[in-house]
Amino acid sequence: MTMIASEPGEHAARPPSAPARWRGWLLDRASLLIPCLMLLALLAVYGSMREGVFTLDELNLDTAAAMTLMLAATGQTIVLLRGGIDLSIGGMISLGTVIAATQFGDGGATTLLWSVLIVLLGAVVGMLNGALITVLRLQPFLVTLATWSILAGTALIILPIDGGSLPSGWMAFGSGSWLGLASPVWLLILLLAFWFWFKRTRTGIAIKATGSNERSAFLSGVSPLAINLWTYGLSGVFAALAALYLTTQTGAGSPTIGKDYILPSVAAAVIGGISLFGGRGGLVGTIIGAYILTIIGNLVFVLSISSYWQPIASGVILLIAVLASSLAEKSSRRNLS
Amino acid sequence: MPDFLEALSVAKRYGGIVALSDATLKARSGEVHALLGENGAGKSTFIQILAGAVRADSGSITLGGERFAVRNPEEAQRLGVAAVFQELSLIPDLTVAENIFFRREPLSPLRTARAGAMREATAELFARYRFPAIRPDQELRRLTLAERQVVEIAKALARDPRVLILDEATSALAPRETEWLLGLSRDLAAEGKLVIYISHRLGEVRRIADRVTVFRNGATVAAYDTASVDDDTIIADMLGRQMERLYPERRNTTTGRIALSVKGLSVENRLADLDLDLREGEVLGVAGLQGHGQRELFQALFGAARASGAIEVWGKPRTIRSPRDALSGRDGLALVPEDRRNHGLLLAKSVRENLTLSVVKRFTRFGLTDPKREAKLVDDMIAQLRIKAGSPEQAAGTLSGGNQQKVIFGKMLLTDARILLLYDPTRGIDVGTKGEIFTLMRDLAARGYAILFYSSDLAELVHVADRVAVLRYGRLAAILEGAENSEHQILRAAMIDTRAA
Amino acid sequence: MNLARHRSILFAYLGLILLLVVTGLVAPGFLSPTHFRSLAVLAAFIGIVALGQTFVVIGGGIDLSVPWVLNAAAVLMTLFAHGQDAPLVWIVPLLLAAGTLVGVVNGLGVGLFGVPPIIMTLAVNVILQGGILVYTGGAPPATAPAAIQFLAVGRIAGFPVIVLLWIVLAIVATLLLSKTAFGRYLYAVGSSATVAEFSGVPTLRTSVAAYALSGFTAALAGMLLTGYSGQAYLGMGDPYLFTSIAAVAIGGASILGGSGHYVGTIAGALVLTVLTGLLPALNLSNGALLVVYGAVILVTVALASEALTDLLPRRRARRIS
Amino acid sequence: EGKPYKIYLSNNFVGNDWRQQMERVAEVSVKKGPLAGRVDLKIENAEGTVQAQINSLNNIIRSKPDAILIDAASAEALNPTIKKACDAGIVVISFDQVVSEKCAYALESDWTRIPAVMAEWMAKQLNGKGKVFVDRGLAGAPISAQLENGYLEVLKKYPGIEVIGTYNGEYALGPEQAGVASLLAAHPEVDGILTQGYGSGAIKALQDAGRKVVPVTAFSYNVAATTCAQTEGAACILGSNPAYLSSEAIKLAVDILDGKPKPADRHILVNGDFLATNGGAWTSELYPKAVIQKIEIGKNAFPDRPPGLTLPITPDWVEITAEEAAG
Ligand SMILES: Nc1ncnc2c1ncn2[C@@H]1O[C@H](COP(=O)(O)OP(=O)(O)OP(=O)(O)O)[C@@H](O)[C@H]1O
Ligand SMILES: Nc1ncnc2c1ncn2[C@@H]1O[C@H](COP(=O)(O)OP(=O)(O)OP(=O)(O)O)[C@@H](O)[C@H]1O
Ligand SMILES: O[C@@H]1[C@@H](O)[C@H](O)OC[C@H]1O
Ligand SMILES: [Mg+2]
Ligand SMILES: [Mg+2]
Repeated sequence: MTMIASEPGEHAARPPSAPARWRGWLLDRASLLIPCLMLLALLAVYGSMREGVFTLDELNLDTAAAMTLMLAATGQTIVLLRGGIDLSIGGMISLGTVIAATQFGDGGATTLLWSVLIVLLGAVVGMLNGALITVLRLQPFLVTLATWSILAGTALIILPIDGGSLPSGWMAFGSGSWLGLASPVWLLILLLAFWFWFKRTRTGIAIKATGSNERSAFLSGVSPLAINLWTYGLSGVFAALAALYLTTQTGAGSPTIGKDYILPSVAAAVIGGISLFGGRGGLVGTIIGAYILTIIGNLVFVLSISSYWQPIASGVILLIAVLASSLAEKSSRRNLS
Repeated sequence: MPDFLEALSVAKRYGGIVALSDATLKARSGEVHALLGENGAGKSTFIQILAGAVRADSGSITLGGERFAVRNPEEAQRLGVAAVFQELSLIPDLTVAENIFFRREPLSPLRTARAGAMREATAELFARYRFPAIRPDQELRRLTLAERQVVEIAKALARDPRVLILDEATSALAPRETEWLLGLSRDLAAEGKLVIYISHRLGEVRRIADRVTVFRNGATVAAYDTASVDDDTIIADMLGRQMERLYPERRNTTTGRIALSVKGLSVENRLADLDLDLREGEVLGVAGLQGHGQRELFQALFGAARASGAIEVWGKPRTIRSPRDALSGRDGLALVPEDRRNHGLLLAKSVRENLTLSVVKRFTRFGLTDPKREAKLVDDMIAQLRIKAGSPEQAAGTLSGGNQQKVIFGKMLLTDARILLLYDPTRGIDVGTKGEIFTLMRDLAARGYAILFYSSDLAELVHVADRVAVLRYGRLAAILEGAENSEHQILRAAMIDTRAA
Repeated sequence: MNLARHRSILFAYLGLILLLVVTGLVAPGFLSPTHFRSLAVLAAFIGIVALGQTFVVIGGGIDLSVPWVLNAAAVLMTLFAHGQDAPLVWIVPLLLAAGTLVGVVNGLGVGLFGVPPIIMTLAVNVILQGGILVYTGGAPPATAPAAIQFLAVGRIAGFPVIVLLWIVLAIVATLLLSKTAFGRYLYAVGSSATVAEFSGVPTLRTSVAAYALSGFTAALAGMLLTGYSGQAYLGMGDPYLFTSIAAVAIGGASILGGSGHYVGTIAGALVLTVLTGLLPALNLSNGALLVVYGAVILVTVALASEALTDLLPRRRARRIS
Repeated sequence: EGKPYKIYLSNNFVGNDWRQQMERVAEVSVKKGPLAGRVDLKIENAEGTVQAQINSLNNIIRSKPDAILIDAASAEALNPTIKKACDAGIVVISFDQVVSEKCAYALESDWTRIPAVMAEWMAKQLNGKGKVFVDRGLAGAPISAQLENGYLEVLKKYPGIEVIGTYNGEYALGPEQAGVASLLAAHPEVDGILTQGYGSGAIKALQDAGRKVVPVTAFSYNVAATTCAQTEGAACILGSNPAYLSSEAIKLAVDILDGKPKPADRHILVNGDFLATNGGAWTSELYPKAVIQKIEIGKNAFPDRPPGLTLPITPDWVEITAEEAAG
């Protein structure tokens, strides 16, 4: 056996040089920085083609356009961080709009009451997903596929086609503004505030940790059931909030509208740097991803592309944007293997 | 003194596999208690039960006289049992400090984790126990295995446990860090804590353990005061047979032919301008303090890290850009990687699939795999390395740590490559098998293989390698041969810049 | 294939049998040979699309470009063939190759450039959709040639041709997965690309091959589907996106890769077909249909859950400290 | 008359034959005839979702066009956005899939008349007695519900007619064929099928199951007309939802922008002719004014034209050829 006097505190390896540390810092954040650069590049092109892109108005409009997706994607982000996926938000969003449009009536009190109930329903439904996934050890994909169908069906039972109505005060909130900022922008600020708080809470850390390495998280004392209840419960809550916001934009209950947000919510998160294998990324990336998806639509509009070419253009822009980030991400990994 | 921890007749089965049948362990506070046994004896299973990660089927456990029946790791931690798991319990995407305080983060009034406080507390903890320096704000995924091992220890200590369990905590550590941990364990015992220490390095055990308990096949077969028993007895208890010798006789089988020649090899700022020749029939040891370029050397040669410089293999220049380039046929290079869980094994796949993953073509006829031929390869390798698995279909991730390592070793042996890059190949392997692996290495060398061999245990280099290349700051500090090849000289070369001297 | 190691597959079939029993009780006519035959034909289309999807999912990816690869092949085939059989000799191989090529592009995007599979294949799907609209100017295509119609709805000795074709493909897929180096590599890549890379597995080639296969089967299914409907129409691929993935998942594969088998996917395709075939017989509202659909899927997969079977014997064994 | 009017057509979905023909027809009708040179038409396709169409409409509104024509993703959910357009002084006309917002015109086929006439025809074919399948269209789509209810409403008046099965045809061939095939397995004794789609899928399912062809209602796609004309023993009636609704919408927009008298009712119904195998020999009692043409190859069924072509092809104020409509 070997004998050496230990020399505590002295590390064997050379300390990394300053540029190397910088690079490490950048690489750690590459998955967020790159979508940011992508968004800036898109904005630069877009801004050169349309007047007033760099004004508050543009921010207000784009945020309003992206907010439902942002809310839906917030829940999805939390689930993806955990290493899962939630398809049921599609059903929950539909159901939420339908309940709102049939129950709100005209009174402020009933509106408030039912809003709270819808959010609670989202939580309960999400927690049910979480419980099924944990207790029966089922794949999130399958469980939420099934609950998506059940929720969407319930929405169709309540309201077979788009309809119902929302109080005018409720609608006014959706299109209102304060201090020059539209209410969706304020919502976004709240959302980010929530995120910066939540990701630092023990639960937030545990969700990310569980996605990063489930076994380690368990060995460290994380309860799999508790974590899944939180994760999917929050996803349900955000789906419900997305539904509520959506009604301020549509003024109606829409029993089939939710499915339109399932894939985009995942796409926004993935563009924003979240890995489907869990543990990496955050809401800021997702928000940027949602803006990117929205701006691509605006860009295709101002490019005045003939109608059949429009899907091609948005597909190509999306690929170019993501390709850049993927290549950078890949080379960063390669250097550190 | 009454026993603080008393575990009686603990049993645990996984389906048809009996991990523990009758495990008994009694230990006092203030002692370092070693738990020994060959690979798959049930040591890790036993401590996972203590740590609440696994539930026993039967048996009784008391701690401090109270019934100890924990249902999850959290309860165990609350009762003062903290474990350094063999598989590690760290989160790759959290920083070092976040890992150490995971689930016990200091909270602000808003109930958020206080990052600053965690960093400070980490620094304090590191200082108090004289930890090797690791930056608390680094993401864990950026750390080497040895560094992770150290963080795992810090995490356990941060809970200020009454019982600290170290499951092969030194297996990935270099000599200096190992020393530190041995000292630390003694200090903790002196503070009145119970340290349960699992290791396959008997030397370590002898130096720090007050008592030892030996498991074999899931049952306790012996318990001793360390002072009153010799190594041979312990080994015989572990293996159920006498062992002849650990290190094989060393015959020089080196030929004049150069198998692998490296010129000006550089990897980022980790490896600088390295020249090295590995000959046919030779076992060339690689040594150096933790982080001085050993792993980069192995990874670069295997095409797993970007490197510059020239490589010649069996006299021909080669560019190795990927492991696939490296593994090409008889002229190839095969690697036993450092990180077995992330680089070596498909944990969810069977022992069979893992063993043969690199050599599927060997039992493919007319495009179809031949299960009989495959079974033959697999069975032979399982027998040769004494891999303890319920069946070849057992998932590799459910093997004991040492047996996982054996599967990786076997997987490499099955390839045709005659240049073997062995990065700590005996990590976690029991003494009995270790001896067999050393014998095997020398036999392979005699058959014309060329072996590059890194070990975290210097004694292995001294006893098995023909020459030892010592790295310091990513450069070749010395090549030691013959009488020069001693632990003392290796350390000297590793720590003192010979060129400057 | 070792069934003991693929419990989830076994249970997918148990779920299928259960569903058939329920079907028999609810709508006795549904257990008639004619109905089985028409179900088998419908399942064959899902099964063929899901074949490639199975490979992609096992390899740790996902293929969302299936709908428009399918649709493009269908539209272009009818467009080129003008209802004639003769040109099929070059059209069919050409379009199969084109579908495969789309898969190769997907695979390279994912494997070489590291684009997340969801985004890569989603974008390719959108681009293909636009491409077909631009190319055809939206011209609605012509009818399917007779030979294709024979493949899709014809019978040999009372046995649907397409089901025979499906059986052949299933055998090939099973062999590929269970008995070839490619199959081994695919599971390895799906389990851990890093470990596969370290083991000398040709990871890029393997995942490209999986996507290529998916492009191939989607194109094949597209052409066959025109035979079923008698013509190609835009949007004909849309229903195959979620059904192909769901069939794979119900068949026991983890959506994160590394596990599963085509044998399971077959059960998944049958479960979905029997279920969609059965539901109209219940005379429920659209909403109630979806509720039942979801509930049945949940129950089917729950029955297959290891947790459920684990719970029973373990209880007895546990008498601890 | 100086600058051409800037008109946007916002289409929520391009993925079927009908919508494509609709877009082509729109483009043709501003290139020739009375509107030639008068309209700068831009078509914006939204990817099939309400959200995408809202975003697209917002972009359109920002570019201050004279009029917006909308084939809508939802009858309700676009209303607030449309209101915004109206408030900005833009003429808004929804067509085909129309919206309920009062400030916009709604130009569509008469979805009350169509199913009523077709169901009446079916009842007559069955002599008031028999078992039928009913297509429910697409879950959540307003027209589906209108058609389904329209069918059932009339069938109720015939106690001898029993609806023994419903399926979702989803306006696509595959689902129609699969749906009918499934139902046939359980109910081989069916006497008539009321589809909302192509009809040819239902006929194919009958043939595949070895059943005799029963009377079928469907919509006037070329494939439906030719199949009915060419299939031995087929009896069909085809309702029409003309793809040139887009042209009509453009014309209406131009008229309004020109300052011509506005329509009294914001809701404008377009009455297309029916096609029936026994056209000319049968008249509706419920809607005596409904024109029912006989299906005849070469006249209103074109085997050499694309199957997805919607009939009739052209409005009366501009000549659009089958060539142009088929692209
Ligand atoms: N950015 C990176 N740079 C270098 N190596 C990396 C990087 N990310 C991951 N790795 C390496 O890839 C392997 C897999 O990493 P990962 O963090 O996904 O594992 P894990 O999360 O512990 O495992 P699991 O996927 O089971 O949760 C590890 O060996 C890790 O060191
Ligand atoms: N989850 C599991 N499923 C099946 N078998 C298991 C599982 N976990 C452990 N085993 C088996 O239990 C036995 C004991 O394993 P354990 O890890 O406790 O051994 P060990 O003494 O720690 O060995 P080593 O020295 O190699 O680490 C082994 O045969 C192992 O294969
Ligand atoms: O808009 C509808 C179109 O999408 C459908 O397919 O055919 C009828 C039209 O009303
Ligand atoms: Mg991970
Ligand atoms: Mg162990």
